[in-house]
Amino acid sequence: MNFEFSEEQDLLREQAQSFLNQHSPLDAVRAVLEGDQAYDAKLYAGMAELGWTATTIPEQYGGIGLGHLELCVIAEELGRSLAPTPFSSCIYLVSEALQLFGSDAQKQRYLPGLASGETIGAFALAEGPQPATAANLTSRVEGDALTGTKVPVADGDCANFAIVLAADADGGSLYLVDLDGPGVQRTTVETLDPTRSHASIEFSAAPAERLGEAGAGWLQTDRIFDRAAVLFAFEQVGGAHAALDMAKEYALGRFAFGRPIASFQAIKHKLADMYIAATLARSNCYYGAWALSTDAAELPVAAATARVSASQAFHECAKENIQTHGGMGFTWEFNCHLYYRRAKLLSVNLGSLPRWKNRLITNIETSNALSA
Amino acid sequence: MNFEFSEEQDLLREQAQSFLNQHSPLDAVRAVLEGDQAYDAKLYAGMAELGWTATTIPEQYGGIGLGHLELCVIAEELGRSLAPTPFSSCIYLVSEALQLFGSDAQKQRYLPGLASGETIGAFALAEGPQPATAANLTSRVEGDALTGTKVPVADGDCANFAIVLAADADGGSLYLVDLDGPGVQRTTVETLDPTRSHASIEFSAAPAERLGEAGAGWLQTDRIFDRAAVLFAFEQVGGAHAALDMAKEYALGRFAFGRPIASFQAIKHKLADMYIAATLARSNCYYGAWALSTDAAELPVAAATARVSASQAFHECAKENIQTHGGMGFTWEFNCHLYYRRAKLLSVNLGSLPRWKNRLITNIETSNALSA
Amino acid sequence: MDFNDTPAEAEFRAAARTFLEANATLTSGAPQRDETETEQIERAKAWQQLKQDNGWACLNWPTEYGGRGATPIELIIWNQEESRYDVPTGPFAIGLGMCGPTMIAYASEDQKREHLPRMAAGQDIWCQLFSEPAAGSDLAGLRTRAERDGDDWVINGQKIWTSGAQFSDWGILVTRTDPSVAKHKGLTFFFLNMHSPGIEVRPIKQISGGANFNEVYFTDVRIPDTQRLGEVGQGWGVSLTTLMNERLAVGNAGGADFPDLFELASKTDLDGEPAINNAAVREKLADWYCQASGLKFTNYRTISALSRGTTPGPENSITKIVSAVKMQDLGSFGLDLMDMGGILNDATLDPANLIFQQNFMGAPGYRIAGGTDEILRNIIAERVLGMPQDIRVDKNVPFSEVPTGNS
Amino acid sequence: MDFNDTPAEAEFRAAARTFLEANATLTSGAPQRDETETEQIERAKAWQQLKQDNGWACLNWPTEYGGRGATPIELIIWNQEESRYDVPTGPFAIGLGMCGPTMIAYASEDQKREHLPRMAAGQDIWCQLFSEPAAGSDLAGLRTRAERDGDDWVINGQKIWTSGAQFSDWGILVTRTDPSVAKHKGLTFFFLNMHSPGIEVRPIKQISGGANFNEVYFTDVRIPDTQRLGEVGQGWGVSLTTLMNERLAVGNAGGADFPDLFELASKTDLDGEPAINNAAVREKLADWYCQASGLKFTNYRTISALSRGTTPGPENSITKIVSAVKMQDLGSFGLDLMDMGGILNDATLDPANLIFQQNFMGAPGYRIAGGTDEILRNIIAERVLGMPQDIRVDKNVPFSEVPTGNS
Repeated sequence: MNFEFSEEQDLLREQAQSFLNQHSPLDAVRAVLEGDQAYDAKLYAGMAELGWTATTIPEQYGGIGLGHLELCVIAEELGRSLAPTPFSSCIYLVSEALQLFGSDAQKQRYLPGLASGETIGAFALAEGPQPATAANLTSRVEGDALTGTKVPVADGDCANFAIVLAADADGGSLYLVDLDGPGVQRTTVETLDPTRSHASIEFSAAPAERLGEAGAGWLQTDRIFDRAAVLFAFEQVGGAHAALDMAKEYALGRFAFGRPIASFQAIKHKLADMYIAATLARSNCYYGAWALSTDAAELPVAAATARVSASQAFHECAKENIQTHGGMGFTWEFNCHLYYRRAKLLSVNLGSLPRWKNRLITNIETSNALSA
Repeated sequence: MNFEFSEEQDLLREQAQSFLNQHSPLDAVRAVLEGDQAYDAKLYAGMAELGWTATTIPEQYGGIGLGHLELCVIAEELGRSLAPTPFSSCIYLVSEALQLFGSDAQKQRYLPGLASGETIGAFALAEGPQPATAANLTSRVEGDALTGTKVPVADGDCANFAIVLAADADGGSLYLVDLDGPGVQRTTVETLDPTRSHASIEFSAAPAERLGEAGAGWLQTDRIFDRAAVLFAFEQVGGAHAALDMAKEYALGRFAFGRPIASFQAIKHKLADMYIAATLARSNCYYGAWALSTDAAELPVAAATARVSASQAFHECAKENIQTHGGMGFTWEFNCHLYYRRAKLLSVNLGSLPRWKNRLITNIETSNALSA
Repeated sequence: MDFNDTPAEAEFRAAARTFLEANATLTSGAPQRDETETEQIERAKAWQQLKQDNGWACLNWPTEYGGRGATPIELIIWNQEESRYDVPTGPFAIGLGMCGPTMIAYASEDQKREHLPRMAAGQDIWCQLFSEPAAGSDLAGLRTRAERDGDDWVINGQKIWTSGAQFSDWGILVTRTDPSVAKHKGLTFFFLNMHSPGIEVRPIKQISGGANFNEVYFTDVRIPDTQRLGEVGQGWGVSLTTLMNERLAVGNAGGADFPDLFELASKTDLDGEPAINNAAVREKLADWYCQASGLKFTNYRTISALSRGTTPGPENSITKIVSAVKMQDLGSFGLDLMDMGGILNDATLDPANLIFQQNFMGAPGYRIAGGTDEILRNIIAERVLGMPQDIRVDKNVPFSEVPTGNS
Repeated sequence: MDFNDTPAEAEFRAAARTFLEANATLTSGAPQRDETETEQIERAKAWQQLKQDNGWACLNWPTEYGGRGATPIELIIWNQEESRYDVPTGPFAIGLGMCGPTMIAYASEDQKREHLPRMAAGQDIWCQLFSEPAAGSDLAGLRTRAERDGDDWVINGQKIWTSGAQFSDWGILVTRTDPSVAKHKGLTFFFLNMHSPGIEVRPIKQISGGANFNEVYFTDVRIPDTQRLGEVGQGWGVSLTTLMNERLAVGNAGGADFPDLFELASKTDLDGEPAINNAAVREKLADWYCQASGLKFTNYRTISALSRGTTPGPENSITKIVSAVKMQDLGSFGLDLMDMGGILNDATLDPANLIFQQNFMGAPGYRIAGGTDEILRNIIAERVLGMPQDIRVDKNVPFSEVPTGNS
């Protein structure tokens, strides 16, 4: 039994922590929260320089071809630090999509830029405040031209290109669209978590090139999301532990009634519950990491398990971190809300928690049917 | 605003408490739990003597024609004392059903016996461990003969007659069946709550007389259950408060680490949560009582609200009463388990909690549609 | 058991309605307002003055101080009716609800006759200066010093969470006058002019983006001893009077509730049909309906007691804790229903989801302000269920020797 | 990251399988047993003897005391393999898991050589006499007295929750020898022959109907001073050694779990289709799946640490609290799925629902035994997160002066 990260991976984690402590302190996160920048470009360049963006991209496309376990390690630290960069859009979603479904030409064209951090890609599915489904999707490709509006698109305002799920004659496919090209109008939208930029993108007969099989867009998206779910789950677990640590530190230092509030059972038990949620989530994430890194048949179940568990843990820890802080917790000045916002963003960004619970059971039913 | 019981009703409550303290102490409940008796016949005779069984039955049928508010008061005290009698089957279900749907002859035949407590009636719907529906009901009436098996039937082993929901040529109707007559075989079944007797009843072409309209059995049952739900909810609230009181008394007297466990936040907050659940349930029950006593259009919504809320409160209070007692709580000798058992019985006896949550929303949708 | 007014109550309600109909607009018919805080204050003052002129201000206060000497149930009926109208009462809530009753209980007759009618007529706005950065749940741990200097007291320190400090004319203040005695014994209570030199008010930005509270800094602020309320060292007892009135005032957290979520679920698509058809959505809706209904009818029970002229039971103590948590969970779930779009807070895209975001970002504050969930559970356990206090290590120790940690 | 054995582990596992296959039957293929307790004990003793004869007993004990000197990961591998077989190990769990390690740490060399090999070979069964009616969560509040009389100690008092006392030959016992000093300082630890005069064992019936525990009464029971473990007054330290081993042993509450509920939901009708199709059912199933999965992989992480030869983190401390609550809620929900029929516990009607009833009636005990939910949260907060202890009023007070209430 070797169900832990290796020493090399732990070393990578230490390096990542040390880099992010220096270059992505919460002050840097607040600068994006309160400023006009879509993301922290200097930080992202630094991450690229360390090779993080290149981690899982094969060498022939400008990457360094490490496994997904290393990417999981980085993801956890990004989640812990709340790093305000387009890393997840570029790497968890777009790079994975290209590697799974791109033609050699498409990989050649896009992966090196993602690997070097010079190109930013976004994944565009949502069309407003409801779950997107084959029945309600209005973005449509006719010929090679995409028309419709996608919102919110994470990093859509700073991305150079997007992978778009759109309806078409075949039912729905993925398309690559140059966002700096014709027929594209983008507006930054306000969201619950301003530390991560989101856009509304209006396509008016924008040139679109199909990614992978015609009509397979929804199935492809499921496969991409399974992989991204594991990586986001590591971000969520990192965030959950950071919120737990923050609550613990505050509770140890804050006195009321002549004693640290950490000595009151109401606070102790709250933090114990946060620890329990974060620990269950972490262990489920490891399962997801194993499945992702080995391309196991269990990936759909493992990914949904990791995502459900980690979404619950991050929300719980972020929410009760505020509560532990009392009055200070709901001030703009304290950092508690940064975790609370990010937790909600990450729990809906690939589809909401209730939908993933349903998907988990569907995946279990499918895998039972397969193994029966 | 006069959303409380009246002084006369409060007086009735005091009398009921005093009678039940004397004649239905938990020792009497345990005697039924551990003994062979289906119920405490002496206690039930005493209740009948006080006129409780006659409360809502019109004078022309041997009753005293008081309103349902008085019955709610009695129900709460029966719930608090866990009185081991067939009162609920006879009065909440069978008497209500006869009053709603019985012909004058049927009322003349059955209500006086129920009012005097000399006759026991049971309501038979369930057919094993699944929700009974029009699609899966196997008990069937052909001509005037009922064939099929009902289990569990509360008080089915001690009842003289039953109201049975059975399939028939019209889709499903209610039938009156003499349980002491031909074609009836009954077996007492073991259940989670042995303080209330339940039977399996096998009907083999037993003579059956229709109650009310042909083919209306399911709708009739809904109406009967709406009314019974309010009355059972009062029993549940009584039980919830009794469990809360028991937990509080124990926590005040039990010392650990040199202080009453009632001074530890973990216990205090647990009991506060029990109080919150019980208080919400009580207020919802009052709404149900108002709707029941005035035959308001809101009854279906009010009844479902009361039942959902009271089922949750009783379960929560009974469960955490055990936990508050620590090791003693899960011994047979302590009385905690009596509430825990009863709470589960009452939360499934008219259909389970999840089904009533669904029904509540359905009733809200219906009433919105009506008022729109 | 019914929901009806008594004849006297019905008559009172009809009179209230007549006044309101003649002088105000129903909320549902009111225009969208876009006004500054100053404009809102002016409107509030005008409304309060109008009410006072017509005998509808401070209903339960004695007539000699500008009130009407009404019964508690009449006050409730008035509030029920007024709440249906588009009138600005917020700026006076703390003054009339908490400062006024404290003045009535502790001020001199002259002071009452000077200040209370002005308060009742909306001429002065009052605020309450209690909480401090290091004294939140443990309010009696406050450190703002008051030192005697001739006929005055000199105040130095900092208060926090003071609603309306920026536009208040007067305030009530609790201070520490003797750190050498036990925590609760060294406090003294005052009222003071908020325009006094040495007072600085700074707004606090909340995570919801709003700024409903302030920090108030005191630097050598002078208060004449005549404005002391209660004896020196008896400030805790005075504070409890005020807090008792706060407790009555702290009610339902509000925000998006069952009907809003029901509507959202009815119009939002989930797996090809309205989300309301989904069994998991229905279960959550049912739970929140039962909570909302339970709170509503709990409140009715309290009102019924007042209507009968008896003292309400402790039931209403559950309102804030239940409603604040519901506000948070229901808001969060509303965002879930909107799925990836739940994070959008751009009103031009879909105004509907803003109310759920407001729940989500506002509820953390409601779970804390006016008593945290944890403090409220303590209160229910101790005052309703009669369970003992936790062990208190700060009880018989001079305040200056109580451990304080970092804060 | 993988789930594979190292080559050495794989070899060990293969050897274990070979022995088990040759000497036991897989649980799935085992006949339904209907045996008395005595028969079960005989079978357990025979199996233990067989294991010992072949080097598979008490794997992590030193060889000179009947063990094999195996590594912790080897012990886990053996337990994994043995648990698949229909062999009775329960009667020895406490003796081998808790009493043995305590004897190894504190008994004299002669005593170890006398008792441990007999224990390892199943010749003697041991029990643990710790809890008392007034000393549950507060174990150190125990009152059973041991008074010195010549070379003996005389024991009077009562223990409770003693598993297996009725068939045990020996026991370990903690007593109070000095009530005039602080609680933790007046305790002394012994081992004793359970067949000594003055011991009376009475079974305790649980709410589940079973009787897995006993009360044990001591009336002038004599124990030679040579059977004292540790110094007089140092009994608490010895107890902690035992409890540390208990903590390692307390694991998953078991009972009906996700697969059982999944199966029930798949076959039970709800609104005309299998309940598994209902979204609310699916959400609950998903929650419990995630918990079960989280516990499983947390355990794998602990095993991985042992496999690497490093000390496991504190993660496994969450196992009991999560699994016991899950056991209760999942059981309760299983009964809900069966609707009105959920209360039936007549196996002839439907054996399937019995496992959910067993959860429902058994879980309240699991939430308490071996540390209540509340004590476990304290432990996680204090030992894992490093938060301070609650205020302790009984710490520096003579035990005889600690308040005791009714109990």
